Amino acid sequence: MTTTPRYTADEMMTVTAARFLTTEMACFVGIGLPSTAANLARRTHAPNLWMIYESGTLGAKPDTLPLSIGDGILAETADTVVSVPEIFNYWLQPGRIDIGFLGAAQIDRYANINTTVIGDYSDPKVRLPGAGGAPEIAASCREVIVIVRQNSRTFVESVDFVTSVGHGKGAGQREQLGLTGLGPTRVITDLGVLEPEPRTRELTLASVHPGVAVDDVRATTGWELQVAPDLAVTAEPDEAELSVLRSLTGS
Amino acid sequence: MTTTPRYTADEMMTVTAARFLTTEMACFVGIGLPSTAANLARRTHAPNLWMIYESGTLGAKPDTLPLSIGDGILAETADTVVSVPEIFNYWLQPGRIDIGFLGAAQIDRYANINTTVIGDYSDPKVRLPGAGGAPEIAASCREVIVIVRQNSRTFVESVDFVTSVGHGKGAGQREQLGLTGLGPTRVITDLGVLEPEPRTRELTLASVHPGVAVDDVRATTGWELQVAPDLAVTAEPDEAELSVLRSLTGS
Amino acid sequence: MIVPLDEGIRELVHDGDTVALEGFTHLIPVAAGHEIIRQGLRDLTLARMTPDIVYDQMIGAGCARKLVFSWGGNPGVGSLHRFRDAVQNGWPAPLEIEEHSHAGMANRYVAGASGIPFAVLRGYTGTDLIAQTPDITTITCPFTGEELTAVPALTPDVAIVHAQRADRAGNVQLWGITGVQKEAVLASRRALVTVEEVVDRLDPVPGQVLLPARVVTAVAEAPGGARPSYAHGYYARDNDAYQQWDAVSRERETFEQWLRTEVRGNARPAREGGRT
Amino acid sequence: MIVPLDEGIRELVHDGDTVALEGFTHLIPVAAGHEIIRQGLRDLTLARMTPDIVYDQMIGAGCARKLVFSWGGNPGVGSLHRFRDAVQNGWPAPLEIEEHSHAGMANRYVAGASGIPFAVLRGYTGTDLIAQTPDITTITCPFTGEELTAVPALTPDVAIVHAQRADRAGNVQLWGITGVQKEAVLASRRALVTVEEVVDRLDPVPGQVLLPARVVTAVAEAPGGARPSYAHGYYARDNDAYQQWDAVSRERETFEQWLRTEVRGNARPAREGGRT
Repeated sequence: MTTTPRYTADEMMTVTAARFLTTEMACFVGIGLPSTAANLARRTHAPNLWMIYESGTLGAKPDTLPLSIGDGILAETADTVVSVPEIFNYWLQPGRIDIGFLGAAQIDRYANINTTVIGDYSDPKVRLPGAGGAPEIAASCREVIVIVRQNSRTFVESVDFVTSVGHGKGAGQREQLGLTGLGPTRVITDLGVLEPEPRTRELTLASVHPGVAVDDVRATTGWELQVAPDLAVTAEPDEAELSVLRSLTGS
Repeated sequence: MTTTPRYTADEMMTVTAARFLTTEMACFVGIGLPSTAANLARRTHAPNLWMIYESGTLGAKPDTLPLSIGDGILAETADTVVSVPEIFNYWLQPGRIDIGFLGAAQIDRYANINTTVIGDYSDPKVRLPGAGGAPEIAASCREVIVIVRQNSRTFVESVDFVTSVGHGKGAGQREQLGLTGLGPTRVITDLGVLEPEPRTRELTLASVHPGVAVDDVRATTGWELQVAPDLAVTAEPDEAELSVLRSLTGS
Repeated sequence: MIVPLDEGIRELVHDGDTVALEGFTHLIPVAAGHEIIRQGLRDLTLARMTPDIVYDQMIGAGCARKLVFSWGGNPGVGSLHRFRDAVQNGWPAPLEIEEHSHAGMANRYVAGASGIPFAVLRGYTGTDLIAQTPDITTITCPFTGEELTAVPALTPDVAIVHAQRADRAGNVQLWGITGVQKEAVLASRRALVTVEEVVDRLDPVPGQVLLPARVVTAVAEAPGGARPSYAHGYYARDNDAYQQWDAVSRERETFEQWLRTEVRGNARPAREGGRT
Repeated sequence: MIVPLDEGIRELVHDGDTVALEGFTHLIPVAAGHEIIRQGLRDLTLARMTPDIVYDQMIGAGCARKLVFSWGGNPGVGSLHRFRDAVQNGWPAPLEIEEHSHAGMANRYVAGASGIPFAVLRGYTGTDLIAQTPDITTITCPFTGEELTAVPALTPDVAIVHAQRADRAGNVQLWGITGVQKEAVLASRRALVTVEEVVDRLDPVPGQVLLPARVVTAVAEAPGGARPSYAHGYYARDNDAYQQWDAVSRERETFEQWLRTEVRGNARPAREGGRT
């Protein structure tokens, strides 16, 4: 007899991401998993999380999960709505945002992100949506959290296109490029959490979710994954987190 | 027995200025004589004159003469109020304004304007308010009209400080500097109207107000004033103009 | 000033023009896009920060020669299949692309609206966009020596936006998420605005953007003209329609069937626009 | 967050700081300026597009070492006599000046608010301002080769603005003519906002600018704190006071008398600010 797991891998991932957000933080929220995690955090331990969507809504407090970054509920519940030029020039660019939440189609060992194209740019295998706000979110937020499901198509040795710079070719490169934020400090997947090794900036396995073996993570990573000496096991979602999350996603 | 003149020299000047404004024009209005003239025009022959004050009020329709460029009545009656950066960047700079109205403390034969300082900049005889919006109004409006009382302290051979460029050192200079507007096309005084001679751009007497002799104008001009071959006499203010003007100024 | 939609498109948009149908999720000028398809316009350079399903439709219908953009997707759903088919397979026509980030595109419109030839930002540094897009370069601060990024002004031939209301003089009022529409209109040589309704008087609304009549070339009434996107205060976003577009657009056949029945055979939005 | 005005000035403003009390005719932070005089602050670099009578008073009281500005006058009345006396005669202290046009100053704040070191505009060309103000230079468009003007970002140590309302969390709401206040606050390291009233809830107002609490360091209640300028929706401009200032300020003696009785001997605005 098998027992039904108490939560899904996506739920584990979303709850883990939400926990990295603290109240009073200003968070630049992308649609999909980042938005779910941010809204979960705001409804649980971070009631004053200041959510910004690139459509110009500052301090949005949606009572349902928006489907797009420009849903009406975001404007209705925001502290204020500003123009798109203003959100990028007056809010993101000067480093006023604490956390940027990004997804990825490909991510490499230095957390560089591709959301542009799989294959050759001029003759692509798969044409993806492109940059959007991501390059400047990755450059200018104080920190970036990446949320992405882990598999070997996504976690690659080298991305086909650098849409958003993580840690470039390693330590010191962000400083050299003049990027003001810290870059990706965490990559949260359905298997665990990866963090840049402080010295090399290479993404290293910092924790595995309960029931996940390190080899499972290695098998889905396109480079030889290093494991932190103090590898942790991520804490499971609690009932309150799961209940709020499910009320949000309707699952 | 002397007859009381029907109108004052200032009234003649203001009415003359107002007549150069046509309905539907967008007019960048400074405070004082320009504002009086623009408001007079809007109440007489130019009901759709679109008045812009540099405080950010687009399409202001004040029912009384404002004392400052930022009076509440301007905001209350405007089509919309925009920020000060926007008024300069989105409205003035791209050449969307037909007419700019400027005053002057000194003006020279090429209609260059000084509102900064009399005497030496670092050891001034009289320190004046300075540039404000004038340099860019003079540069970017399609045309500029200057309203200023005529006397030899004001109409000088050479201004002590070029705050706003008229026609520089003469023909071709605006083009050389890359200034997009036509520059001052008329200087309206209490004695007459001066216009740049089309070839040389030197201010030339185009009309005298009724009762004013050419010599009166010459005597109050700091350079050897040329007179247009077809010198006109300005038409007198009519009763309607005077009555509206006096209701505006309370005189 | 107030014209039927079909007349507005006919007068303002010509083959080969650079056209920006702007709208950031909200107030997307869909009815105008469909009228462009119906009028069979060709060789357009389509500019937009967030090309979504209406640009997918225009590209699939063969209106576009080039796309200038920063994020091309079906928001909250996934990829744009007609856009992909054009880029990957050249169907129905090859599509040249010029690709930016949102910050870059927004600043390109700002420069255009401001009448200056370029904008300065912190952006693109270290990304592969620089190698693919010729219009991204560096500029050195003349005061600090710091190196920043420059992008050229974007100055479309015509901007098309949708708004809630206009008055009879052609002053336009929009509110809610107002995106980059003001900048797009001010940056363009001509501007067509479709509106939910023409009213006698525009009462002020918090958060409104007002476009004075003198920067608007023509206004066309097109109630529902932003569907399936939304018009704040008028109707909600039809999220199902976005989901359904994924299936409709996936294959050329289903797309062409949709085009025949829903756009080419259906001039309703244009007629609505004319009937005031 | 919500503090008495005297405490706000004491905490945020220090001798030698660059301070921008902004307000374009409307919402001028006069009460805050008087508190700066009372606290005897010195060697300030005062920045403001339109220094008017409150800067005249601060200059006459000896608070300022330098003025960064674009138009210094008594709006609708004439010149500023204390400003003139400082520039022409060095009384009560020499006043260094750094002079711009409005377009240049506005863009300097915009660059500061945007976190970039300079701004690009069409401005100053052909004027004598370029020779007198070192912070004006040319920059060449990397795409067209066209020559434009660059000015450096203005990033004051502290911005002080007056607004109609704040809520208890420190979110600030102002409306009417909103000038360059948002940019001044965002460009500065610290920001003090005086308000007509602190309220429980900020109901949206058409044309409002909202400054989120996180960009405001402190809020002080100062009812009437913009007098003799005005607060849209609260009280009108006291035009007579502007006219009367001309006589008060013309001579050093009458000015000093005014300073003694109306500012130094009168801490009313500060106490009002504290009593909520």
